[in-house]
Amino acid sequence: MSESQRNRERDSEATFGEYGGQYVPEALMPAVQELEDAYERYVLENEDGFMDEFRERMRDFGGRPTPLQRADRLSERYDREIYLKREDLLHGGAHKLNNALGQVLLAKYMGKERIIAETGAGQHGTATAMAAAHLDMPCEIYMGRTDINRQRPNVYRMRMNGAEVNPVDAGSATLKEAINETMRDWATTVERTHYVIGSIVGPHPFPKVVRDFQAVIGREAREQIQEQAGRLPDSVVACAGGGSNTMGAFHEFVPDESVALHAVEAGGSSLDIDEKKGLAPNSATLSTGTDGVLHGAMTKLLQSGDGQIMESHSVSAGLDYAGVGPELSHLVDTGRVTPVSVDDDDALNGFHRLSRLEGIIPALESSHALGYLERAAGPAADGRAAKPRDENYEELGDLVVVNVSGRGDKDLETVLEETEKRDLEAAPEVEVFDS
Amino acid sequence: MSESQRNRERDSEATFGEYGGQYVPEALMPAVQELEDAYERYVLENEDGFMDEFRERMRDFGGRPTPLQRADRLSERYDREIYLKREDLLHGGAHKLNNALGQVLLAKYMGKERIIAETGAGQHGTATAMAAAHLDMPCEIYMGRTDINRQRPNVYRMRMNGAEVNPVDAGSATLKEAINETMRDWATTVERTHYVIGSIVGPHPFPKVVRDFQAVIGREAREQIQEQAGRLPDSVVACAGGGSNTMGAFHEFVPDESVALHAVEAGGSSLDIDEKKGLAPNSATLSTGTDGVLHGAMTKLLQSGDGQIMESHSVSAGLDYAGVGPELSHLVDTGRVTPVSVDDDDALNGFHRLSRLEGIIPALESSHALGYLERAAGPAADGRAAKPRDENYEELGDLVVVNVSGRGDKDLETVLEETEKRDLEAAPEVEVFDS
Amino acid sequence: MSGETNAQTDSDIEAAIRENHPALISYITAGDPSLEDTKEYVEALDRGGADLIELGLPFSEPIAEGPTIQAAINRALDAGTTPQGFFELVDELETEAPLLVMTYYNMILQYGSEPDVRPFVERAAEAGLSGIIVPDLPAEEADPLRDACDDHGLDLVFIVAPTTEGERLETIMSQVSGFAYVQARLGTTGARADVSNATHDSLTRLEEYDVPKAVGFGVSEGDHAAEIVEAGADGVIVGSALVDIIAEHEEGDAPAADDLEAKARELKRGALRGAEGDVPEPEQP
Amino acid sequence: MSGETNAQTDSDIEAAIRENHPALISYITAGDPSLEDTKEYVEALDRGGADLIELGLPFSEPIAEGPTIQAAINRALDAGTTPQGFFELVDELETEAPLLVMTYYNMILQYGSEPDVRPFVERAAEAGLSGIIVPDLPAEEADPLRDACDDHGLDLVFIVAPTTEGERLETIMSQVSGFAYVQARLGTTGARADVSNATHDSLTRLEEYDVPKAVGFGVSEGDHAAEIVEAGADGVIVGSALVDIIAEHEEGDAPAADDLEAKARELKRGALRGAEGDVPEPEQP
Ligand SMILES: Cc1ncc(COP(=O)(O)O)c(C=O)c1O
Ligand SMILES: Cc1ncc(COP(=O)(O)O)c(C=O)c1O
Repeated sequence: MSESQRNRERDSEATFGEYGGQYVPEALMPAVQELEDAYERYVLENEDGFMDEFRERMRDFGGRPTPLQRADRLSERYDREIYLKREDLLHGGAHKLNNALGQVLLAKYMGKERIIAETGAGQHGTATAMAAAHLDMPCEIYMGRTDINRQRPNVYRMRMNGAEVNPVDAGSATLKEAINETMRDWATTVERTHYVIGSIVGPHPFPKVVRDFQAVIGREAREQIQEQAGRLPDSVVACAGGGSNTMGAFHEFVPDESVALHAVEAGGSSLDIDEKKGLAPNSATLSTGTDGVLHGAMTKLLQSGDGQIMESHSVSAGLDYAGVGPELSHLVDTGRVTPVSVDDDDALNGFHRLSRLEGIIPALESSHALGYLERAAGPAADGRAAKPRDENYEELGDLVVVNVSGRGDKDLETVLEETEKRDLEAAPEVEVFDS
Repeated sequence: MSESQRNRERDSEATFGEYGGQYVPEALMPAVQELEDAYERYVLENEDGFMDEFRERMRDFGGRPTPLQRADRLSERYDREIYLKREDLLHGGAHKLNNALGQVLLAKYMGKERIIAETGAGQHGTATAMAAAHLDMPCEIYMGRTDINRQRPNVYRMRMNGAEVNPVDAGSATLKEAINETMRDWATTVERTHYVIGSIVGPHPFPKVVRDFQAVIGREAREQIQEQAGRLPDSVVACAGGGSNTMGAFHEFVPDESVALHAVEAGGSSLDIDEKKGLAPNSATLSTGTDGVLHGAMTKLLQSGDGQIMESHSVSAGLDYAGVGPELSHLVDTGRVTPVSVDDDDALNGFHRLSRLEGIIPALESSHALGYLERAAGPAADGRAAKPRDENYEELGDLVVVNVSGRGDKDLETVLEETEKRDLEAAPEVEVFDS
Repeated sequence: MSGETNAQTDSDIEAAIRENHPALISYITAGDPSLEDTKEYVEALDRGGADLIELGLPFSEPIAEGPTIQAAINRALDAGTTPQGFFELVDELETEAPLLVMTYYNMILQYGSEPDVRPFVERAAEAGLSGIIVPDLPAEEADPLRDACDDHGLDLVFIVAPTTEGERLETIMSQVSGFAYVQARLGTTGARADVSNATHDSLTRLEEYDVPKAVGFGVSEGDHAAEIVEAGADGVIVGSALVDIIAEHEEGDAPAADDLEAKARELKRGALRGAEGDVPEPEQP
Repeated sequence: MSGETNAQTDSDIEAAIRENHPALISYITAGDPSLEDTKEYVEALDRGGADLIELGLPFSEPIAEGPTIQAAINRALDAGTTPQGFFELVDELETEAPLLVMTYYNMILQYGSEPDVRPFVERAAEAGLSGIIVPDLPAEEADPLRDACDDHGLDLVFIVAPTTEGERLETIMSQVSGFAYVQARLGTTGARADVSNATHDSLTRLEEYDVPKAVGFGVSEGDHAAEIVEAGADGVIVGSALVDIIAEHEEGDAPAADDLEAKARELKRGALRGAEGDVPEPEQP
């Protein structure tokens, strides 16, 4: 059996341990199986040079490789070598394009005629709209009316790229209703439409498809760190919402057992859960969730005892999701990935710290990974006595790669509002914000 | 005489033909001469490995090299090979960082303790603030109060990076007053402060310093096009405000006489000038300006017969300047660079076309270069009969490199407003904008 | 085609379909707008001639539903409907028509102290339910649930979509019990004004299988029911059209039950007309 | 040190300074708020004892000015002040004190049909101006203008800044005519409340050169004038303090001229006190 055959067999499994699977309406099963077939042929076997074209377009259109940058001042602050994987420099401003371009190209190879996607804050929607424009595919994005009103600039970007943005008015008119509406569209038009899922979630093979398109992050970082620091890192740190930037950063390092993998979840305002109201004031699924089935896969979830999905919360819209990729659930259960979390305040401090110390304004999602550095390795005498050091800090080691999954231009307003409400140690003086 | 010596002699000249020079207040002359000295030592001679450090930081922090991307659908539309130099992917979203990082690093090598800069729309200010944060230099940015109110997000970005933004209330409270105020600061603190000028303007050696930091654009593009297309291009097209992205793109090609160099200026609403009101409804300095002295250099200017500087206009804030780099004035006079212009409508169409056909939302500045493609090479039967083809279109040739100097996220609101006022052939339907 | 009685081991559900052929299968969401109302509504449907009654146990992420049923589910959740309450309602119900529960897989998994399908199935059997339909559980993932259903004598109904063909159709039809839920068209649940070609195609594809076939997704009027039955279905499934009636009435509003009963009667009459070949000319779109 | 008459070829300006030592040199912007007002103001300054009068010809980008004079320039431009109007005003003026024009290089270049400094210089000479000061023209770029000035017998005044040292100081001092404009401190023009150390240092550095030295940038009161003259200056240059007075009055307001005259008197008296060593203790910052 050739290596590629072996990989293919392993990769064509629908589950990661007990997680994953294909819990979808019957009408979608053929589409999901068609995607499995396409995944195996084009992604795993590079049929018709699919992966070559993908890589070339990610280079010329997307801007790959992205740099791995030694962060001089963070390294000094944390008294260890900190390297930043700069996905914020990717076209569109986040790692999302790796996946969106891959899937739209795959849809094209599959002969699909139309692209749909859901979006919450708009990051995945803008990436998909860009990819669809680039590859000349009609594209419709479902987005809750509430989110549309909160995220105007991203709506405009999608429209500028020629995508239709379909407002969803049902319920709270946010991400969850947008997902339902996209599912409905897909269930209706499945024969000619590809649904571009935005993270390593959904039914098999989506979690693998998305992971493989995102794995370039870790593949590059692994080469770059060896070139720049002369060895493998002691740890890789990435934020985790659905988990696509996370597995993208981790995948290549999974076999390197000496490398600790820290998935930083959104601790929101608290890790406690209000069962009565069905509210989780966090999105720390890996840290606090229980097993269940959501959006096509068995995975860890924020859910009530009855099985109702909770409303999650995070200051960062892109992490605000009650589920998580099944592969991460599995890697956490097997101990390969360490789930940690930082709260909204820590994330905001992480945002300000990188902006001021390194001249990089990170996405609020990525700011969680940066906030975790402080929690795990920050100077002790920093007035932070109230919060204990993260217990996993020793695993960080002397050489750390942090994935900066996106840039924070989209988050400026949120950060201003949230910063004014708080007394943050790393924020510029508040007077700074009114002029 | 060694090559580096010869270069050094040529580069240490203060003029380009009759243009350039050092028309500055006496108090600044020593600083300008100190910069000359530093330019020669660090930039031209790579003393203390300055250029090595600059290049390394531009790679790891800035994201260089940026791709040269074949634009499939533009190539089809214009029936020739169109390649895009993707400066929009640079950290911060525009070519501006090349210069800002170079100058802040130079200031550091010179032992300066403080960075100041002026900004209009905020692009140069944000780039300078990022560079200063990255290199741990205190930074103050002068910005007209009117511009501050128009460009909030850029103000926030600068502040997030730890820069102070000093509002200027004098006069119309825009770029021109900000320049005056920055000059005043510099004239007061010149011994410990470096003034980071944002384009290839100002007294010698600024035009050369900025050009040399920007020249990486053309150096990369020249290599990339030969690798990808197997030969030198027939033309290089770049927008021109002050002209830093322009000379950045052109410099390396200047000795290649077969390569036409087209500088696309902002034609605004008209090329006609209102002498009475002192208004130029355009910023087409190279095309319509006359020789004079502004902001330290002899160059082409938009000025009244008396010598008063006109108020210029462009839909794109970054091109809205009444002067232009002296080197471009010289290269236009000698015939090496062809000045052309497109109007606000053409630029907006260029913006929409790239967004929809290629999935890249360009800066409004860069959109002028893209609008020029249409004017020079667009399909004839496009309802554009009213506007004649640009007369220089034949020079474009079969293989064209267009510099996409920045991304358009910053311009979304302007584009929406301006698009709604007009009937643009390339814009998405107007209903698209209200939801 | 089908419709002949199958002597062997007919389940309650199969028996109800075969005996009342062509059967009317009705769906409403439990707890919409309250469990007390649901009790009344179920009884009204029973009176109106529904031969099988599906009760939806609401789940917060109903990805297979159209807007009508999604809204019903939200009303039920807002009213505090829980699996416990649901089963207590079923405990109380005494209907002619056998009852099925329709819910999403996670609701089944989470019943009991850890993720496991058995506690739910046990409790369903105990409450007297005859079958289970799970819109997000394709045959490929159904082994644990089918085993548990078999052990407790419950039918596990599978959906056959217009896209279900070839090997997968075989597999599903070999696993289905009770009846095959024939999805009338691509898309989600929701009342529509016509009967799609996909329905005819699906029924043709299913001709050879000796399992009752009931057609759902979009059936809203007696005339649809007639047409579908004429095309070969053993039953029609009506949900959104009934939920629409509930949504139009205030909570506790007596006429809702009457209207439901009347609607069931209309639909049943339509189905019967279909069986007799008395079908109006379908409107062409 | 200086102040002894130099017999050779004293220009009007040099003569005015040496003869009226210590000299008061006043600046106002022509056309602020109108050319008619400027005429009155100039005459008032002349009466008040100004020994030299600089008239600003407004330019739209006055990079070397502080906010006060920048505002005056904007007022003058808004009033429609042109080089033509400016020269016509000068044609009319008959003052004791010689007049200089202070303007930016581009204004000089553009006068006439193409960029050339000569037409401006010719016209300035014809109007009776005695000298030119160009704040954005360092000695390195001044050859064409100096040649033209020499040809027409006009002085070209250079500024010596606190940062001007070594070779450059030599060059400037060898080219300067009329007087050396000693910039009292780093920064731009503008009235300030103290006299800087830089003034003392600059005057010390210039001791060896036999050219009149006048100190400007920030001089606003008689006491400053006294202190500066005591430190060795041959004259004081006052601009913003006078422009402030103009700005405080409405257009055509008679008291403005009176206030200017009074201010000139105060300053001149201060300068004279300085020459006699009668200087108040400077406040330490
Ligand atoms: C910049 C960025 N990082 C991270 C995320 C979280 O997604 P994931 O966990 O799939 O990487 C998002 C989602 O929008 C994002 O925009
Ligand atoms: C993206 C972009 N392109 C071009 C320009 C124009 O400047 P220059 O002509 O110096 O390249 C600007 C100025 O802000 C800019 O932001």
